[in-house]
Amino acid sequence: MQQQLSEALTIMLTGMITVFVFLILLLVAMALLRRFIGTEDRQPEPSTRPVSRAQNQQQNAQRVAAITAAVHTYRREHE
Amino acid sequence: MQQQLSEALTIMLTGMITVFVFLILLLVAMALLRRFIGTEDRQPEPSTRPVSRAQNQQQNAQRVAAITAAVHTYRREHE
Amino acid sequence: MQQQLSEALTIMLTGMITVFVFLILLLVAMALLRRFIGTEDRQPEPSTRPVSRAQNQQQNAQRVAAITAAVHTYRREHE
Amino acid sequence: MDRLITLWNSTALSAFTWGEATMMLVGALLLYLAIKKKFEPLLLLPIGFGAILANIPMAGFTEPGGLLYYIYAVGIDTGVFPLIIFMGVGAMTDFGPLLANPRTLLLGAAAQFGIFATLFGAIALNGLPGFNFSMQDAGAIAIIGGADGPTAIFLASKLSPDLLGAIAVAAYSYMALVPIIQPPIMRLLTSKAERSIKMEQLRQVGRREKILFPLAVLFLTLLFLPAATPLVGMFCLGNLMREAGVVERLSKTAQNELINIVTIFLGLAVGSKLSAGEFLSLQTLGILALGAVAFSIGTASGVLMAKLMAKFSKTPINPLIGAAGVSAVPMAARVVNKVGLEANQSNFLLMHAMGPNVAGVLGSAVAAGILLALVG
Amino acid sequence: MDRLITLWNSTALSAFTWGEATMMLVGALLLYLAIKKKFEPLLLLPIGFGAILANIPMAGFTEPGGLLYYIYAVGIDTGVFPLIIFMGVGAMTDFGPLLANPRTLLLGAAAQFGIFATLFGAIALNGLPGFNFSMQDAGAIAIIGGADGPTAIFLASKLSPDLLGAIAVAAYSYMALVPIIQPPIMRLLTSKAERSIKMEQLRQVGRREKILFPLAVLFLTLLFLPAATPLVGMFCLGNLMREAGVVERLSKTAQNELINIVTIFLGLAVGSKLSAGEFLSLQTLGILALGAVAFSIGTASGVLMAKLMAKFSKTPINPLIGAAGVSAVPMAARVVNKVGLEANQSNFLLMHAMGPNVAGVLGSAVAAGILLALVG
Amino acid sequence: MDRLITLWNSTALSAFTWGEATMMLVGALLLYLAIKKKFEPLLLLPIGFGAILANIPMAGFTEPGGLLYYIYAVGIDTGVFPLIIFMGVGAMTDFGPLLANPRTLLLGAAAQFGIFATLFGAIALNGLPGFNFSMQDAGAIAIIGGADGPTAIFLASKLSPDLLGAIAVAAYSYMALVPIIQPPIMRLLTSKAERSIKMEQLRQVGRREKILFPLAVLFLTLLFLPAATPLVGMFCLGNLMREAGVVERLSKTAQNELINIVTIFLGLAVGSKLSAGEFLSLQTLGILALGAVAFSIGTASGVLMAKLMAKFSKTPINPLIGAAGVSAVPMAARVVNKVGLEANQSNFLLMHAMGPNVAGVLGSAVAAGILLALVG
Ligand code: NA
Ligand code: NA
Ligand code: NA
Repeated sequence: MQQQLSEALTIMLTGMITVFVFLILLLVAMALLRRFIGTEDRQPEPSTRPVSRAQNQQQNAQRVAAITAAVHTYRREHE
Repeated sequence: MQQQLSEALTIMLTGMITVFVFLILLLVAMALLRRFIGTEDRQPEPSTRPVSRAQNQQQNAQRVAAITAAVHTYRREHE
Repeated sequence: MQQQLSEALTIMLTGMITVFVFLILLLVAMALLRRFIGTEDRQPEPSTRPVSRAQNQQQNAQRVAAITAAVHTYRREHE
Repeated sequence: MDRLITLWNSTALSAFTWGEATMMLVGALLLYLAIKKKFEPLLLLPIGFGAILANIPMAGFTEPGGLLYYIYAVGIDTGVFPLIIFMGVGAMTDFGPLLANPRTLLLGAAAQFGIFATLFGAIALNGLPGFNFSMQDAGAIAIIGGADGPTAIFLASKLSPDLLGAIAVAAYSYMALVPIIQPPIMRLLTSKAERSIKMEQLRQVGRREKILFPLAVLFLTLLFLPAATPLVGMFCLGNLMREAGVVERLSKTAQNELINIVTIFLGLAVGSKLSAGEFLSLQTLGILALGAVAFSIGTASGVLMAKLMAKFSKTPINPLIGAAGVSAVPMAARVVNKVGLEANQSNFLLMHAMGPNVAGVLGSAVAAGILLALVG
Repeated sequence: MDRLITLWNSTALSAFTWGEATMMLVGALLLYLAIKKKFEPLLLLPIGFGAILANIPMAGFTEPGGLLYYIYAVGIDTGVFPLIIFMGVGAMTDFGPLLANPRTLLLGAAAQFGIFATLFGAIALNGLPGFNFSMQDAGAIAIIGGADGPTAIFLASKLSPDLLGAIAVAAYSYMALVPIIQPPIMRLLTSKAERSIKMEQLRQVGRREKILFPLAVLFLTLLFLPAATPLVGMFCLGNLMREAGVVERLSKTAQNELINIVTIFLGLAVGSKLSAGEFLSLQTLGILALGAVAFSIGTASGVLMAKLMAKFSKTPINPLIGAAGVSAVPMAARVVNKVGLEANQSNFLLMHAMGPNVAGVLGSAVAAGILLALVG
Repeated sequence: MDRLITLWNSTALSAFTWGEATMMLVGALLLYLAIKKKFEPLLLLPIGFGAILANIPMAGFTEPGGLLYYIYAVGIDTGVFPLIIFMGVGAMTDFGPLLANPRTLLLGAAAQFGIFATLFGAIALNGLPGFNFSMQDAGAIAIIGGADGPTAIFLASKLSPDLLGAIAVAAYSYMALVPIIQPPIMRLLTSKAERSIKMEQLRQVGRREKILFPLAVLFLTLLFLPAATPLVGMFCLGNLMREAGVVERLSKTAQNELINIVTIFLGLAVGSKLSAGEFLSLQTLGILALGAVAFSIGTASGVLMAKLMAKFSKTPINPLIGAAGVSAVPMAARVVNKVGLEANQSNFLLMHAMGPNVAGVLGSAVAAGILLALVG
């Protein structure tokens, strides 16, 4: 029991140190990465991820159809 | 053959009785269930199952875009 | 080596002949097929594959909603 | 030249047997029925295609290492594919009409007489020369009368895998033939006045009732018919996912992509059991005949039960809706609606028939469990 | 009559044991929590249903040939299902907030103290009579503190499959309880002034940075923690598919249909491990207690680490965001936002908390790798 | 301290070999080509990622129990994954342009000379020191000339699994390089006048013709080339589902979710075959060189065949369309269109090139069957 406890303690310490070391390494890697990428990529990312083209076209088609129909309907009702 | 036939007959009767007993039990269970749930759940279910929010928002966005565009187009054509 | 090469050569020739024979057979089959189908199927295929009904209805509903709303908005803004 | 001979020997032309050629024609016939006649195409197209592939000499589709061998081993031998499909069917099923009129459960029970009468019929057929169905075979054949594809495949794969091909083909074919098989029987057993009966509008069913129903079904099944729990359990899981309202994305996937993927492979695997040795026999003719009988008896029992119930009911019951108890969702309910409209142009029975229709699905899953327990 | 007896003997009524009945109630409780309380329903609904199915006497779901047996063997024994889910989670994760403020990685690190302290606690519990956790058991239990479902299932299936059911249930339950467990701890450790601190707006993160990040994570992992590469690797693959922008269709499928399909089966398989013999024991109570401790310690460590960082930081840091380091994406970040708003009605911390939140996912995957390496 | 050493020994730093490090760079290069250069990213991204995972020392991805081991065993060893992808490709293929101008089948046949010439070339390469390709190896390498990914993977997994990684990488890389490899050859073999030739508009093709075509292909294949039926059969099944019009939901799933899921796993499994021992050898250079030769010969044969056909044809034939016979759908057809537009700004060859392009897919599946029959 005593021995198990001390083993658990060692694992706890080793584990926490390793987690921190690892994530600090990642932090350093990210800093290097950002420096490496430099200024060439500083423009803000487009706010929305581009929708797939097909979907886009479909939506456009629907929109155009809706507009056309709306205007058409309106005219018919107001002539 | 004779024995097989009588066995089949037994299975037929047992089977049909069991099916009926089982579904009648279910009928009773449903009645109990309805009584147990009581009046608290008597309001009619909303006629359509709610669409996922994301989908809804997308449709709204499309609709608004279509409306805006339609009105815009109409105005441009009538000014 | 010499033997391998001649074997490869044989495979090359056999292979190409078989590919051609096979695809020519297919060509013949297609010609027979077309004759067999005859004139009963000569009308052009509808340009677009029918969309599933549910999808269609949904689109229609959206379109109608968009039109209604557009016209409604327009009227409200012009009264 | 040697190479050309190697290649020629590797063509199927020499190796073809009459049996294989005939089975390919059977496969082609199934494709024709699926594509041209729109007979349950989602299953019959892959089944037909699988039948063709399985009978190509020297292609080895059904031998260890072959594609159909793997699909069959993974999906049918284990029973996993029909169960996944049944889960998807559960997620597509709305028990609302049944909950609004629970008595229609009895119609779903009565129609299962088609199953058990056919079991007796199959054994009786052993009296004729050339037939030698075991009790397991008879049970597997009888389930055709359940008019439910995945249930039939599941039970046949457990009781009588050799007959699986013929049974699945018969089940799906007759389900597609429901609009032809049922109406004459329905008209024979009812008067025009009966067929014209209008039923009261169904009450609204609350959300909580719909959530608790699949759980109640599961509960009764696990208490009284554990052998039916694989089928009924997966069906109830699908239905619970549908009605719970909190796992919309799982329910959608179960109803669409997952069931579609499994349907393709299930069809191919079932088709792979259409081999000459097992299909081209007198037994298959017997199975087809028994299947037709099963559907007819099921339809008749449902209608007669509905007539009986109408006698004791305070509210009007149109006996036609009993025919929907065979399941074959939603075809049988549509047939009821159509026959009802013929008798009375303003009589819309569709929703009233949906109750017995989904009750029939439960009924045949229960019947399958009973058969597994009694002869499995 | 014999048949009736056969049938009666085949009902579950005689065979039921108290253990099975109790486990079914546990399953029903999970369904209730999932459906009514909306506790992580995507997992707890199938887990609860699986628990019910697995405990039906004589139905054989978990015996060789049974459905849950196959699902468990294919998906959990092999570790494939949690890894596929982790890939999907990766494809759903936006590392933007973390990349905009990389220091929050430290918060994701600190919160893992919940894991390692719990490992110590589990061993300490062995001092009480009735507990006898091995080091493997302790590691598997500790991962509950990681507040990440697939990581917990993956690790438990490797270290201590017998405890898998209880661990998964505890992990998902506590994740659902995050809005109840965390706020008191957060309030206890911070002053109202601290909770009111507003943080600077996050910078925009470029596309290239987002693409290179998962690769950098993978690179460091494979160098220093190969044991963590299955989890971290699949997570990074998902994230790379998301950010690469050239495999949109794969990324969409990984985020939707694929993860949905696997979630259904993963839940059923986990539920199948909820058997009376393993779940109805004092150990389970210990696991539940330890899990609650793990969450609390993780939350506290995160908050304290954030307070420490705030001392040395030029820009203001609200210590609340440390609580999001336990992962439980995105619930923990939402809790941070809510508690922040209570203190200052115009203080929106959501995006600031997303950084430590996704860092916590990485952190617990890394911790799982460490545990695999040390006690696996 | 002991624990720290355990942990350090469990890092990969000590265990790394040069071979593994180099293979990771190869994986990274594939990711670069996929993401930055958009080289067939749907396959090369998972292949590259799989290559990295497979070469992590001590992570055991490709050993029994590892993720990639399972995926490879389930999907590639059995041949199931490429066949499912081929079914999806079939469901995405429109044979309309080919049916409108069936003579272009001959172009799809001619371009397969790239395959068979390469087989000869691979054996000839054995004359150089360091090369020792068996006839099976040669056949597997030659199929790169088919410019069809799933066909190449299927055949290589049957004939020469050790070379699978290199062959798949070469096949997809060259398919991505089609716009660079083909145009010079096309310009070399044609005059500007020839490239300017306009072709007559294609006739409309009826629905029934489109349904019967995959069945006719299947029928001829099963008669004359049973060894090609797995590939051709699944392709035809996909196409039949597409054209039948009655199984829209199966066809959609085969074209989208199913093919996406399988593509992810297929790519990972192929990548797992990129191990140092097998890839870092002179043979791989030979395979890459032979692949380039194969594509070039295929392109040239197609163009020359088209020139020959133009001599005997009543209607004008632009010889460029022969280049599309190598398959690489739809890239090769687009290249034809582009080169045609360069010569004549109003010359749109895209639809005319789609005929030989899909004929090339059939042609290489047929060629794969021939190779299986002759050297398998
Ligand atoms: Na039924
Ligand atoms: Na975590
Ligand atoms: Na080709």
